[in-house]
Amino acid sequence: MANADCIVIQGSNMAECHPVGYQWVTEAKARGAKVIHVDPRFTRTSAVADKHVPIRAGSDVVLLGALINYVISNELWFKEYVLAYTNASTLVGEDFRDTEDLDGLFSGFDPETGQYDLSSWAYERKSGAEAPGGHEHGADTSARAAGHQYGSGGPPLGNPKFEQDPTLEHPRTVFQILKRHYARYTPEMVGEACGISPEDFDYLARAVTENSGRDRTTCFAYAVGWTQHTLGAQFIRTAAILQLLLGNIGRPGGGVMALRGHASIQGSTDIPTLFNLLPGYLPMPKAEMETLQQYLDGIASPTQKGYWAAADTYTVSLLKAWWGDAANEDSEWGYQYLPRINGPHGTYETVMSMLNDDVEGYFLFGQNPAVGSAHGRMQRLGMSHLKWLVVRDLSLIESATWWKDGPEIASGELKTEDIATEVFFMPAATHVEKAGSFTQTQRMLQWRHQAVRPPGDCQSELEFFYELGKRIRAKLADSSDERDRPLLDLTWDYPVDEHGEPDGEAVLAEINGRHLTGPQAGRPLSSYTEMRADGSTSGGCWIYTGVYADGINHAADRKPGREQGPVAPEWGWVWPANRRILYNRASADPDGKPWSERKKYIWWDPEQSRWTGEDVPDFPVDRAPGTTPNPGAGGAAALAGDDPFIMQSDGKGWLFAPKGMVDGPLPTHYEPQESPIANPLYRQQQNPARLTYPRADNLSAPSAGEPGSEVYPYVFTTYRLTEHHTAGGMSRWLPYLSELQPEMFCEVSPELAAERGLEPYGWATIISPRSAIEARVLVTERVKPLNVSGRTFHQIGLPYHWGIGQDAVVSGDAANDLLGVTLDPNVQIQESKAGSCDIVPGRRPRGAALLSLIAEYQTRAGVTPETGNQKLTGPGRATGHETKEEY
Amino acid sequence: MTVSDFDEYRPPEPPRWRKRGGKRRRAGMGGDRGEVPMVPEAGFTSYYGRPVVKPPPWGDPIAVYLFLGGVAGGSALLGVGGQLTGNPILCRNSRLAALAAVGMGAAALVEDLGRPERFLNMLRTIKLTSPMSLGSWILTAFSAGVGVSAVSEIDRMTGSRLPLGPLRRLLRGLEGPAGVEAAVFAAPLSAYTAVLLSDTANPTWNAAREDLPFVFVSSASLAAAGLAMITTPAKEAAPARALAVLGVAGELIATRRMEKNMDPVAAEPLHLDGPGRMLAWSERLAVAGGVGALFGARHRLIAALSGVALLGASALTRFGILRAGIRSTDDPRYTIEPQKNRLAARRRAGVIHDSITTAE
Amino acid sequence: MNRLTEFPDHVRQTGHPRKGFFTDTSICIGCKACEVACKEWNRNPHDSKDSGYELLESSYDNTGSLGADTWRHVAFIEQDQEQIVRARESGRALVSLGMPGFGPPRQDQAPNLAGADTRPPDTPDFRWLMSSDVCKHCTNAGCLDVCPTGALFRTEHGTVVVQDDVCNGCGTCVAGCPFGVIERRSDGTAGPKTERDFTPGEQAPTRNVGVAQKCTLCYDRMVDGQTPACAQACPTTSIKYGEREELVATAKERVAELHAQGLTEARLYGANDSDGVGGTGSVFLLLDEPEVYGLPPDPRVPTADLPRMFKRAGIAAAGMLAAATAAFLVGGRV
Amino acid sequence: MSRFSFLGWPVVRQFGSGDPLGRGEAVTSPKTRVISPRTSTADRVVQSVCPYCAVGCGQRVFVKDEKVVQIEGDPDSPISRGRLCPKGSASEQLVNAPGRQTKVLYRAPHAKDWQQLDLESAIEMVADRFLEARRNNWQQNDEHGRPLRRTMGIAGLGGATLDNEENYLIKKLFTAAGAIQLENQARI
Repeated sequence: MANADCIVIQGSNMAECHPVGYQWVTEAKARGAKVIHVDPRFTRTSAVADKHVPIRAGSDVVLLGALINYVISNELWFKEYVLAYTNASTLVGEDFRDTEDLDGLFSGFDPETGQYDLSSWAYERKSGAEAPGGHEHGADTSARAAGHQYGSGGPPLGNPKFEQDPTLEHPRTVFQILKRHYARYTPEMVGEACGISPEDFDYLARAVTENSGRDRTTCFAYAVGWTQHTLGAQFIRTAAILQLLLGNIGRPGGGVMALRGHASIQGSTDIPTLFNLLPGYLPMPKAEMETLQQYLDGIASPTQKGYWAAADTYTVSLLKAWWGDAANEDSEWGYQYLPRINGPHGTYETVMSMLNDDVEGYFLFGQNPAVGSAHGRMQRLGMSHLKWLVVRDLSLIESATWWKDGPEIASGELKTEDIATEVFFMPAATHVEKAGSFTQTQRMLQWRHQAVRPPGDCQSELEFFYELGKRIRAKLADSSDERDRPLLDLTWDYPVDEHGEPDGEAVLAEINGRHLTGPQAGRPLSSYTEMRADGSTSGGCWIYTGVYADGINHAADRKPGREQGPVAPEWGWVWPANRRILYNRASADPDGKPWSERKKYIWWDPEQSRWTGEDVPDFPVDRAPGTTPNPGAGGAAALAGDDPFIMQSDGKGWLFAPKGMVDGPLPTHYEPQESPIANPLYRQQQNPARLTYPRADNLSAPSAGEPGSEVYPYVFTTYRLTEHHTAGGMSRWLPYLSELQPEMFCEVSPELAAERGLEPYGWATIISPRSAIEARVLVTERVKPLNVSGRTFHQIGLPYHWGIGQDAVVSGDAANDLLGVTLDPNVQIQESKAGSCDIVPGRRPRGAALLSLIAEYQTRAGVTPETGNQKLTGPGRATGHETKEEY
Repeated sequence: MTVSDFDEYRPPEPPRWRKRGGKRRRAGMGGDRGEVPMVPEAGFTSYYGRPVVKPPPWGDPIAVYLFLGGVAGGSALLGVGGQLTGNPILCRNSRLAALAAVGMGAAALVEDLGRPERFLNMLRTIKLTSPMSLGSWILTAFSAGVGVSAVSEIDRMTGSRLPLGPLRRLLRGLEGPAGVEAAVFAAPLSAYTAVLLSDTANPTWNAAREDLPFVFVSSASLAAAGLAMITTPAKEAAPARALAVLGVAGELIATRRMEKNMDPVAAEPLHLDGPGRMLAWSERLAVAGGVGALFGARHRLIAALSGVALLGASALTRFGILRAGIRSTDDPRYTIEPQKNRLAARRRAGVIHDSITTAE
Repeated sequence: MNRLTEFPDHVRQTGHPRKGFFTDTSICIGCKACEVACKEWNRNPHDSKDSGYELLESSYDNTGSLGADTWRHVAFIEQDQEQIVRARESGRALVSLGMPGFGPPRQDQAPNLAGADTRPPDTPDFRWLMSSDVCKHCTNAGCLDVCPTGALFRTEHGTVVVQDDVCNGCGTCVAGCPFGVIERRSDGTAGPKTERDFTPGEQAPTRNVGVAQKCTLCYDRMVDGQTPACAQACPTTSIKYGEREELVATAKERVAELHAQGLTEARLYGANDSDGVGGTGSVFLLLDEPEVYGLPPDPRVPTADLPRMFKRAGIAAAGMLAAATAAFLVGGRV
Repeated sequence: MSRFSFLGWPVVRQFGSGDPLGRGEAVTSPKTRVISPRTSTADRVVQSVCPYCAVGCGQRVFVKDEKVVQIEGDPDSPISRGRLCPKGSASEQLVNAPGRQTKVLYRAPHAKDWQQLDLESAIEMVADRFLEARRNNWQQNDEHGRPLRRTMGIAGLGGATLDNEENYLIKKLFTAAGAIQLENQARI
C-alpha cells in the first residue's frame, strides 16, 4: 500500500477503523501519492485525504462501473496485461443475456426460486473440445445453487478449450460484453445515482487512470462499507474488474485491499466457524454429496488449472487430522462423519430457528449479538426462546444480561420471571492470558505468547472447548450409538500444561499437518503441495501448511522489521506459503520481466531458470514464462507460463465470472433493500437474487415509488468510530475509551436538522420499520445532502457501538436495532450500510409507548411482510411473485 | 417540539450540563458564526468558547488571606508607629491585630493548598522568580516578628502569667526589635500579593501589574487603619485615621490609574457581574469610611462604623480582584483579544521577530 | 529576556540535548491514541468524573482541553470554505511578513508566495482539523518560574516536570501557565470505575490528588532512553519526538513543503526562540490561527515582566511605609 | 519529604550549585533522582498481538509480579512499527479492567438475578445440556433419505478475536457433534 501512487479508499473509513494501517497511506501520501476517499460521510479519513467524494450509500457499483466505462471508452486499459492475464478475450456462450437486454436481469433467472441458473453464463467451448473427466462444464446443476458452497477458487470449470478472440472484437468476448454492460454507467448516471458531481467524477477518474500502468499503480481499499450490502460481493468484484483492466492486481501498490475489523477475522474464515465452510475454504458437504467422490467433484476437477485441482489431498488430509485411524480408505476417509447442509444455516437463519423454538442451546464466545448483529430485537427475542445460553466474554455484555435489563424488558415485551432461558456466564481469558495465533487482514499469522495466567475462573476458549470435548466424549464413552462415533473417534488429545491449558502449538502443528507414513513419518509438512489423498498425510487447514514447517512455529518468527527488507518475510507467516502479495506473477510481464523498474517485484531469472524477487513467487517457481502446458495436464502442472491467477480454474483474472457469483457474472447496480430512490438504471429495483425473510418481525420499508415510502424518507447508514470496538464489549467497559465517545449520537446535515427541527446536541428519535432509537444529534457539514435523481437526499450516520444494559461504563440505544435482515446471496452478509428511516426531535418514548410509536409508523406506511420483498420489480414482474425462502 | 402522541412517555430533557467550562456558549466550529451571544465582535475566534488559560484553584480562603495579610501588614506598621511614637494602646492593639490577622491568614492559605500537610514545602527553596516563594519567606519573617511582639503583649495583658520562665526577659528584650523587624516585612507582605496575582498568565491580573501593588498597599493601609479605629479609642487612633484617609485616597487614585493602564478588554471583568459589584461597593465603602475617618471619627461609634466600612471595602477589593481574575479565565476573549491586539500593534510598529507563530 | 528568565540554550549545560515534540497537525487523523496511551502510561484517571460520560458538544472532542487528567488532547474543528480561505489568507500574511527576522519585511524572503494566488484550484469547501495538543515545555516556563516549592523543575533534557512527591498543591503554577496546561487534580470525586490497579476486577485509588499535574514528556521513560507514550503510539507520526533542534528543522522543512503546494495556511507554533516564552519544547504545525485550536496567539511568560513588577511593588511598599510615617506625623499632631 | 537533612535542603543546594534560581537539579527530590520506567523494572516482556482490529499490530506486554503492568506497541513489528490506535493503547486497561468478570455466573430459569457457580459444575452442566440438545434435535436423513447426520439443537456464534487454534478446536468439536449452526463475526 505504501508503494501505491494513488489510493482510493471507498466503503472504508480507514483512518478511523485502522489507524495504524493508515500509516502506510500517510507515508504514500508524503511521497506524493494521491489519496481519495469516497464515502457517504466526511470522516477522519476524508480529513487527511486529498479529496473527499461524497456518495450515496449503496450506489458504489454505479461509480465503479462508470470508472470501468471511462477506462474502456477512453482506451485507458492496460492492454498487454489485460490480454495476457484476464479472460477479456474469452467468448461467452450464445445463450447469455445481459441486464442491458433484460432490464436488470441476467439470463437464467427463475422467479419461482428467486435464483439464477448459471448455465447460460458459461464460456463458449471450442467445438469438439470435450470436458475431461466427465465433468460437464456449465450445465452442471449442482454448481448452480448458492455460492456458499464454493471455496476461494470458485467452482470447477474443468479445462476445456474455450473460444477466444485476441482482437477483442467479437461481440461475445468478455471484453465486449463488459463494454456494453457498463455503457450506460456514465458520469451523468453517476451524478443521478450517486449524487457525485461531474467534476468530482472527473477528478477521480483521472487520478485512477493517470496512476495506473507500467510505472504506476493504484490501490483500492474497502471494508464493511462494501460487504454489508445485498450486493456486497459484487461491489468488490466491480473494483476487481476495474483493477484488472488497469493492471493493478498482483503488483506492488496495487490490489483491492480488504480492511477487516477484527484481530483474527481473516483467521476465522480461513479456519472457519462458519456453517458452510470447512478449514481452508473447503466447502461443507451438501446433502446431495453422498460420497466423498461426489464431494470432491463438486470442488474442483483434477484437470482444471491451478492449485484447487488438488482439493482431494486437502480434504483427505483434513479428515485424517480429525479422525486419525478411523479415517481410512474403507471409511471414505471418514467422510460420512461429516454432517451435511442443505441450505443456508447462517446466524440469521439460526435466530429465526430460535424463535421457532428449534434451537435449545446457544454458545456465544466473544460476540455480542444483542448489540452487534442486525435486528437486535430479533436477536434478543430469539435468545429468550432458548433453553440455555452460554456467554463467554470478558465482562457482562448485553447478550448476557438482556433477560434483566434489555430493551424488551423496558418495553414490557418480555418479563424476567417469564423467561425460562438458563444463562451461563463464563469469564474468558484476554489475549495476553493465552498463547495462540491471530491471522491479520493480509493473511499473516502472528503468534502471541502467553504473558500471564488468566485470573479467577477465566479460561481461554481453547481450554474450555477442549475440556468440554473431553467431558462429552467421556459421557459417551460407553455409547454404542453409531451417531456418536464421530465424537468418539475424534482425535482429541492435546498436551496440557500444569494448569490444564492445552498447548496451542500442538493444535497449530495439527493444523499444519504432518507425514503419517513413509520415511518422513511424523515430520511436519512444509507445503500443501506435499499433501496426499492416500492417507499418508494429515493437515487441518491446507492453506496454513508451512506455518509449522520443520517443527518451527513460524507464526512466532520475530525478526525485527528494521533488520529486514520492506517485505519482511521473517516476521510472522503469511498463507499461502509465506507469500505477501497474491498472484504476484502478474507483477512481471508475460515474458517474465518486470513491467517497469519502479514496480518490480517478482521476475523470471533466466540464468537460474527460476522466478525470483522480493517475495515468495505465487507461481510454480520454475515455470518459465513461455511454457505451454501439456493439454492433458491438470492442477498446477496445467498452468501456462503466463497464468498468474493460480487459484482460478483458467489461470486468468476474471473480468466476467462465468461461475461463482450467484447473482450475476458482472456486477450490476441495484438499489438497497430499502431505498427512497428508484433504480435509475433498470426497472428491476433490488438485487433479484438477494435473500429475503418476509416476516412480521422483519418488515422492510417501501422503496421509491411505492405507497408509504414517504413515511421513512431518509436513509441511515451505520458505522464504527476509532474510539470503540464493534458492539463495545472490549471498549464500553473501559473508561479511557468510553470517555472519548461517551454517548450514542447521530450525524445529520444542517439542512436536515433545519427540515426536522433537530437541535444541535439535543436528542432525536430515529424510527425504522423495525425499531426506534434515540441519539444525541451532531449537526455537521460533514454530512452533506446529495442531489440524487432530482431530489435532495438526506443520509443519517449512526455509529453502532452502544447497547442497553447496566454493566458497561457507557450505554445507549443500539443502531443495529433499526436494521432488518436481508442478505447478500453470495456470502449471506446482512445489509447494514443503508436502511430507510424517519427522524424526529426529542427522546424516544419509554415502555410500551415505544412499540406503539413503531406500530403507528408501520401502519402509516402500510408495510406488510411482503413490502419490499418482491424479487422482481421490473420485467418479469407480472409472472414473478413474492417468494418465501423455505429452508 | 411535539412530534407525536407519545411525547408524554418521553423522558424529560435533563437540564443542560456543563463540564469544566467546556460546554457553555456554543462558539462551535471555530467560534465566529454568530452563535456566540457573549462576544459578538468579528475577528474573534476560539475553540468552542473554551478558556485558553486556566483559573488557579483559588477559592475564598485566598481572598481572605489577601485581605488578612494586608490587615496584618498595615497593623504591624501601626504597631511599630505606636511603639516608636509612644502610643502603647495603638501599639498593643495593632500588634495583636497583626498576629490574629497573619495567623488566620496563614491558616487560610494552608487551607487552600491541595496538600495542606505539605505546607512546609513552601520553605523548601528560595525562588526569586516565584512571588509565592518570596511571599512565604516574607510571611515567615513577618510572622516571627509579629509573633514575638504580640506574645509579649499578650503576656503583659494576662499579667505575665504565661508560663514563660526565663524566656520572659528575652521576650521583653526582643519585643521592640521584633516589632521593627515585622514592620520591615509589613509593607512587602502587603505588596507582594499583588505581584503574586500579576505574575501569572491571568488576563486581568497580569494586565493590572503596573498598579495593582498600589491598590493592594492602599487597601492594606485602610483596612488596618479601619481595624485600629474599631479597636482603639479615638484619642489614640488619630494616626490610624490619617492612614485610613491616605489609604482611601491612595486606593481611589491607584484603582483609576490601574484601569487606565490596563488593556480595556482585560479590564472588563473588573466591572462585570459579582466582581464588578464588589469592586463598586468597595469603592463606596472606602469613600464612606474615609469620610468618616476624616470628619466624624472622634465619635467612637462613627469611628467604629467607619472602621467596619473600611475593612469591608478592603475585603471587597480583595474578593473582587481575585474573582474578577478568575472570571477573566472563563471567557477566552479576555486572553485572545488583548494578545491579538498587542501582536498586531507590534507588527504595525515593525517588530516582527517575536511572534510565536511563524511561517518558516 | 531578563536576569530572571532562562536562556533558550540553558540545557546545553547539562550535557544532554534538549528533547521535545513536533506535532504535525496536517497528518493527524484524530484517533486519540495519544490521549489513551498517555493516560495508560501515566495511570491518569479518566476525565469525565465531574460530568458523567456525556458529549461535550464539540465535534468528536469529548475531553475538552488539557488538564490534570488529560495530558494529550485532540482538538476537532470543522470549517467551511470561508474559514479555509481566511486561514490561507492569514497564513499568507504571515509569510509576507518575512518572519522571523529583524527589521521590515524582506522582499527576497518569500516573493513567490506573497504575491501569487495561493488558492489551489481544489480549495475544499469543508475541512476537519485535528490537532493533538500537549504541554509546551517552554523555554521560559511560567509554571516552573512561579512554583514556590521546587516541585516543578527543569530536567536535564530541557523538559518541565512536576515532582508529585514535593508539590503541595498551591496552584500558583496553574495561573502561571499562559497555555492553560497545568492543573491541580481535583480531590477524589472520582467514581469507582475510574480507579484501577494492575489487578483485573480490582480498583486502586486515584493518584496524586491535590497535586499539580501535567505532561512530563514521559520523564521516566526518557531517562531510560524510551520514547514518550504518545509519540510511540501515534499511528501516523503526527507526533514526533526527538531533539528539539532537529525537530524544528523538520518542522521548517515541512511547512515549506506545504507552502510549495499552495497551502499557505500552514504555519509553525513555538519554533521561534524570540517569542514570549523563548520558544517551546513542543513545536506544532498548525493550519489556522492558534486561537482556532484554543492556543494563545501571543503568549508571554509572566516572568518577563517580573523585575518590573518587583520594582513597582517596591515603590508601592515604600509608599505604604511613607504613608504610615506620614500618618504618624499627621496623626501625632492631631 | 522524608527526613530533613540540611545539606539536602534545596535552599542550601541552590546556593551551592550552578542553579541559584532553584529551577533545576537543586530542587530535585530523592524520588526524582532514581526515577525509572516500569517497562525497565518489569520481570519479563512478552511479544503479543493487538486483539482489536485486523491490522495485527505488534504489542509488548510487560509483566511484573505476575501482573500485566504495561502493554505498548512493539517497535520490531514491520506491520505496525510500534504504533497503536486508541483501542490498542487501552489494552492494558482491557486486561486489568475493574469491570472485568472473573467468576462464573449462573442465571436459573425464571430467576431475577445471577448466582455464583463453580467452574467445575458449570462445565459439567454445559456438557450435559450439549448432549441433550444434540440428541433431541438430531436429523439423520433428509426427505430423500440422504444422510444429514446433524443436530439443529445447538448453535454457536463466535467473535473474531479468537485464536486460529481455538476456532479450529471449536469447528472440529461442533462438526464432529453434527452441530452445523456455527457462525462468527465474519458474517456480521
